[in-house]
Amino acid sequence: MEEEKVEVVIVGAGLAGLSAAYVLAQEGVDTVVVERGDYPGAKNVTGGRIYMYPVARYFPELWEDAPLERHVTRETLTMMAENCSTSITLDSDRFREEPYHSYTILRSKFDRWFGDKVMEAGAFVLPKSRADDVIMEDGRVAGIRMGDEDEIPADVVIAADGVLSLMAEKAGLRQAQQPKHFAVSVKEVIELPSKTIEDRFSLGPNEGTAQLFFGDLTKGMMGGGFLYTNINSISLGLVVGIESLMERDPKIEVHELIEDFKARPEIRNLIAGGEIVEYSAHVIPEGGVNAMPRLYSDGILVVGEAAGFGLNMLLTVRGMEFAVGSGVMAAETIMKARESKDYSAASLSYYEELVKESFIFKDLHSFRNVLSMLENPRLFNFYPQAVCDIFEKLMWIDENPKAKISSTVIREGISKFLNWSTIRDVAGMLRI
Amino acid sequence: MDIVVCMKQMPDLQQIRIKDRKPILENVPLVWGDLDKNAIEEAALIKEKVGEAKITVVAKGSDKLQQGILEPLAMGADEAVLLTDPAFEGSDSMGTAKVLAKAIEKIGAYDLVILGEGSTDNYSGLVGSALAELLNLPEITYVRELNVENGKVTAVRNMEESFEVVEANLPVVITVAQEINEPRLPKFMAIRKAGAKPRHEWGPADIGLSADEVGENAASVDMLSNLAPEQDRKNIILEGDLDEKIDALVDALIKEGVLGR
Amino acid sequence: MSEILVFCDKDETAFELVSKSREFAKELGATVSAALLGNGAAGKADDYFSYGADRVYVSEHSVLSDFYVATYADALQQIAEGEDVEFVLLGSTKRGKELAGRLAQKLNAGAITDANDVRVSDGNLVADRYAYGGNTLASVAVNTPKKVISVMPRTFEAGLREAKEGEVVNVDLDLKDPEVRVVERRDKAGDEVNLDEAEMLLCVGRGVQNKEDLEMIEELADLIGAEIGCTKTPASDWEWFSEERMVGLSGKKCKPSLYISIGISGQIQHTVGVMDSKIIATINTDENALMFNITDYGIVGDYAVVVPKLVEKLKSLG
Amino acid sequence: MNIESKLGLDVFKIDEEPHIIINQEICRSCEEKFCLYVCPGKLYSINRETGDMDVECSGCLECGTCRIACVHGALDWNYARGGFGVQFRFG
Repeated sequence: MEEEKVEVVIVGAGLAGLSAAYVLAQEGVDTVVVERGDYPGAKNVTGGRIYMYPVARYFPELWEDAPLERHVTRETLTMMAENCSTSITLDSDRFREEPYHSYTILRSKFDRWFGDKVMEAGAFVLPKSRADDVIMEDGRVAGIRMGDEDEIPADVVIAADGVLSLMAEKAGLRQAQQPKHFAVSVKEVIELPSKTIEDRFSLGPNEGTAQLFFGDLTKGMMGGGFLYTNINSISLGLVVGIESLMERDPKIEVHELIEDFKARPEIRNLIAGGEIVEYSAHVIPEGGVNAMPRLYSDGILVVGEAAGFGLNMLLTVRGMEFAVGSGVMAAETIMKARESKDYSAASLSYYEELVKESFIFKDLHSFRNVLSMLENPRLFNFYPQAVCDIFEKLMWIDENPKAKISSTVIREGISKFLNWSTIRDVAGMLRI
Repeated sequence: MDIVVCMKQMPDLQQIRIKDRKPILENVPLVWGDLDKNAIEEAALIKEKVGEAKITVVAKGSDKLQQGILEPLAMGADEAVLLTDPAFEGSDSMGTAKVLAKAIEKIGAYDLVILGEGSTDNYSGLVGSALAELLNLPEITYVRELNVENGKVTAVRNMEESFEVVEANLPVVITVAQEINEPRLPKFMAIRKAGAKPRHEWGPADIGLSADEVGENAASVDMLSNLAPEQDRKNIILEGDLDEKIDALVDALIKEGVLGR
Repeated sequence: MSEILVFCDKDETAFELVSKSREFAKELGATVSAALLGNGAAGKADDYFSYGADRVYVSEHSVLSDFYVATYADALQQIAEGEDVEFVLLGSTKRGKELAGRLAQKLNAGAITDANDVRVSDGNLVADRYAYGGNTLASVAVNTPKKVISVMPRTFEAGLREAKEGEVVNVDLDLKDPEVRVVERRDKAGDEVNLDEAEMLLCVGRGVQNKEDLEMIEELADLIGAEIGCTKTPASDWEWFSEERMVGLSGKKCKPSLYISIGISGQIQHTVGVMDSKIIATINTDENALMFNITDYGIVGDYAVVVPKLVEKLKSLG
Repeated sequence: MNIESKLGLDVFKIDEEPHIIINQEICRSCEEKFCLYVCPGKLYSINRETGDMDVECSGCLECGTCRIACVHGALDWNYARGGFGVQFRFG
């Protein structure tokens, strides 16, 4: 019975799923988004910042009144050694020009709003519903099952169910995940009055700051920390590679890392007086192109983090732009396939073409070697300490005569940075 | 048979945060009370049993009701009347009863009016009785078993000291207790089809009331303050392994003078 | 002179309200009266006077022998309208709550139920009641000429009795036959228990999943001399207990020195009945259970492991 | 702030049915027991009475770290059922 079926069922109301649904609904495609949370965003977590340039072109009308937090006008990178840290800050007028470069974001707020927009556009968002399996018919995906008693037959399924993508797994598109391709992030949202945030970080109204940290805070493990200012809260957290966490000796419990991080004087004073209002965790795909599942098969497409679209470029961490982009590309693929009502793998392969030609694949490909570089423990202990030591020597004044700056730098630089392992590291970095 | 079910959207209580003792209601999702779902479930069960019946839901809530109403429609209601006009906001229980009564009178046909014995948020338990009085109908409250046959209802009421078996002729107002049934989870296709069922949005004028006869303007109860209770509990979670926790608990209770006297 | 009219289907609650109303009456310059309805009503007049009523309205009309809410509302309306009654204080029992809605409608009055506290302010009575599922405590006041407030049993204490004279008004009520007929009353699996007086109280909730586990809980209760109470589910749904043992909004209100909750999530429907405990201890596997928010000493853990250990420890202490 | 109190800040809709099931046999054969410290909610613990691995599903943040770290495949892991589990207010 034809009416007992929908055209497209999307699993997961995150940025990827909602972007696909929004485009499809606007084109009049009968679309359902299945979301296991009480509302879109209920299960969604991000570090906290979305870059606008890659995504603004997709639905410009939408971004205008989107509930984003602050536009980022200052970028800081902090290298943390054991008892000191060195920061580099970029404060540029370019960040103050519209259209703004990036915004901090709280996903529960944003995705709920986006879900409403998707409903207004004509798609149906079904919350509180967990997709448990795909319906297989003659070897092709023909919809999804929810529990033992309910199902949604569909022409095509979009797996937008996040980093673990149980849907892609059920459809046979991906293998069991390997720890080395993933990192775990823990995050706290800490409320502070808007005015306090602006004073403390020296920001104008609506201006925000983004700060990334690496070094001692991950205790030698691959990873880093982040701090984003929202309108009246701070998103503070850290990320560690799951494999490094597993291999570390002596063992450390991941939730303790954030407590130590917060106790650092660099952080302590920034969040003083704030009230923690949420604690969350999220797994981040870091395998890049090397860990990507198959992106399509008969009757199914995989988008966003489900497809492994996440990128840690050390200075910038990205995922949401890829989610929006891949969602739109999946929708475009379906629009094309719909003309001939052909949702076979051959027809849906157009999606992979779109992805490969887009910023998503290009960025993932260009930065494919970051992961191996990030596995280098020197990055998290030796270098931050070395840089701090040099700076400290430069800045420190006592009763002894001060050496000339140039000689300090040269002497320290040679002794710390000129050896085989550091040369190998530099060579590695140049490959990025 | 014509059945009217009254429902109310309320904030998801678990989502309410307290800041400086004030409840933060902004952005708190709206949900149906559990007892409201028992009410619609009971109506659906009666309809399944008697065959010929029409279920109309009268629901009060925000503009999000257009979405939320799909659930009761998918559970078995045939038609919905939505009271979403902002003028209805801020009404007290007696005001809610007045608006519901007017809406039900406008619907016209009602053999059974079913609602929860209280709302899960405020649990005032006033609306059912006040509504029965306004409609000049008999009422049976706290119902845990309901049987409708030949223009008569038999119900088992859950009272403090006993279960009271009562009977009355239709039409009658029923308020249900949570143990009366287990509300069904509507299937997707039922929810999808629910979108096609008739929905009417009525404002105050549609039910013969002026804007100042409803909502906060007409409330007969004034809220003087509404703050999180100041509580002076110690909130000590005992740490350590089990033996240590047990020792600490017993020690603490002895020190408090509540144990081993 | 305004008048405070008290009625409750349970006399002990009515006595609490009459006693407290004496205080209100002093501040408001009001008198206190009570309605005594149904079989044997006339014989109770002296009791009501002794707790402080100035006047009682008595009717033993035949249709009042069974409590039907509309009939009782009708009776109280006739009493409340005939005089200067400004406040009607009801007990927030199940019957009291349904009565509040119907009576308030008849009197064109605003109504408040489940009041936890009532006090005089600016010539009016202000009541506290829980709102938003217990997240907040609202102070509310009725603004209509007549006001109906139902008060949770045991919110106030019945004061000392004093021999006192009062006025008995035998009212002649015009009442219809009830439209709802009581066919049968089935006793709940009853046992004699007086939870409201318990000094030590141990309550179980839906977290206690095996009925066999009640044995260890009973052992613990025996050791510390506690009564066992429960939340709604073990009583109404599982029928492990008579509802005499149910604590909370639709059950008992208790004020023990020590209250221990086992497997109780902490919904307001239950906790409202134990808020006044001196010390609250909680055993629950779920560290997020709301119960911990109102707990003095909490153990996060499985009761099935914790309770036997606790029993062992208490035994070792002798 | 300890981890229990931190989890207490989040909204959890508790399901009586656990969504993570541990195969105790496989688990016992695992020496490393990564789950004990990779879980951001610290929800795994060894039951002192039985020696079994316990997981407290009601505080699960549904991140999936344990699923990835349990390389021996002892976890039958799923998200919480629809309408249950953690519900982030900020995200």
